[in-house]
Amino acid sequence: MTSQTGAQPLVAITHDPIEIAALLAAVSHASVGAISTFLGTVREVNDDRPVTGIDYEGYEPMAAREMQGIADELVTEWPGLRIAIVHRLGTLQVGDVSVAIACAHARRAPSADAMRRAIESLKVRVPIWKREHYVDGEWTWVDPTNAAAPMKRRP
Amino acid sequence: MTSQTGAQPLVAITHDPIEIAALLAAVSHASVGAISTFLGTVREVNDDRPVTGIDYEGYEPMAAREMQGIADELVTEWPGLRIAIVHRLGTLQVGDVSVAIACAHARRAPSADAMRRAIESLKVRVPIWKREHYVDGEWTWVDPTNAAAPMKRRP
Amino acid sequence: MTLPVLLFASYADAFGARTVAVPVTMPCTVADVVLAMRSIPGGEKLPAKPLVAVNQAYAKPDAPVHAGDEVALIPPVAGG
Amino acid sequence: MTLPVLLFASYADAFGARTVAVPVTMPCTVADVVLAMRSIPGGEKLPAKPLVAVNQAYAKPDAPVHAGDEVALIPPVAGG
Repeated sequence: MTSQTGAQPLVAITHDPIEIAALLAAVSHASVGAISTFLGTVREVNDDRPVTGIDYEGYEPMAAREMQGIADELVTEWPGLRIAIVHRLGTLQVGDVSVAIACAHARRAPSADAMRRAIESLKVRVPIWKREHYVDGEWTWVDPTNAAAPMKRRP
Repeated sequence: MTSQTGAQPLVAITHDPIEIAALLAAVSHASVGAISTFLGTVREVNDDRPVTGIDYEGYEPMAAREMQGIADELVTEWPGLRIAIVHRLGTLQVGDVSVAIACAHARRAPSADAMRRAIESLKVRVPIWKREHYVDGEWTWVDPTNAAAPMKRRP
Repeated sequence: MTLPVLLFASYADAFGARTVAVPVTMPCTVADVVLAMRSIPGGEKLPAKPLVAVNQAYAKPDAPVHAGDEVALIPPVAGG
Repeated sequence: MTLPVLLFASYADAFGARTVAVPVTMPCTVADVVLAMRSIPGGEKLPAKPLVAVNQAYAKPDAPVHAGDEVALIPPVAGG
């Protein structure tokens, strides 16, 4: 479906730091005029609470399948699109990159639109969860469907 | 106006290869949750003509001012935005990066929207020109306002 | 028979396990599996309509479940 | 007096120079400068309404031009 020429398509779950250069290399090609990328990073504050780190957990084989599904759907919508998606799992610190997406196309509009669609789709369908740790020692499994009243526990 | 904390804002014209890592470093910060980037690259074909390379020329001081103006306007629209814009001039080969933009924000929507606006604004107001060289030896100053009938000359 | 169901994140915390053995009568549906899980300690913490995956793909409540299927309960996702 | 006007890209090719000395009478406007350039060899290749920058900022046709201003003709831009 994706049939990218040149470098292999890169859709993966990793437990190691994400190498942006590897994503760019995977989508680069002489036919490409625009590469839009998205990086998700761990920030120091969420919902006004200082965050010390995040544990990312995934249903790994299904997460990889859903990510590949997103990639295939976007390539079907924008022929010629070259896409890479890598999500990191494990314990991340503030500033670490949790997810990286690169979308390359001959023209900038498909490149940017596909990048945006990829991250939005990833956030609603890829089975990955994050537990935020706060400076006061509490932690929470983040529930985007219930942001006003997150499940909060003490360890 | 931009008042980015941490690394210095990075808005520049360069004649050297663009280092993506430098842009990411310039916009990274503990407050950042999303970094959207755009890379423009020289592609092998434009308007169905095989391209061998592009000469980029700029009115350098005004180009730098316009780029800074774009950055300032976007930071005004999205407070907390951290932005880097670097455009390369000189002779570029197929695959080379001509322009790189990085937009970092606490949240992904402002990050992605600002990135898109930055490249669209750059393309309409920053005084930079490109001369495409074709395999048949002809070359053209690209005129996006007159795409159907570009000025074509023999050297 | 008992069907092993995979648990993650807040659901694994609720049941105190990464996998729970759910008593079901075959043939059954996704909804039957969820209903049976409500009688297991921790099941009272499940939401009204938890997402379920069968063989690593999202499955609707009326989807069939067969012996040998890989069944997982999917908490609200929060990747990215 | 003569006003030096900066040229770039296709306009530099049209005039065969990176700068052209344009005869003008002060005080004058951007439109006056453009009009004077049409009488210089190469000026016939200018479009009907070329963009002009004064002191590195876009300027409208009725904007004033003073001695010592940095004036440039801006061909259709094609960055990115």
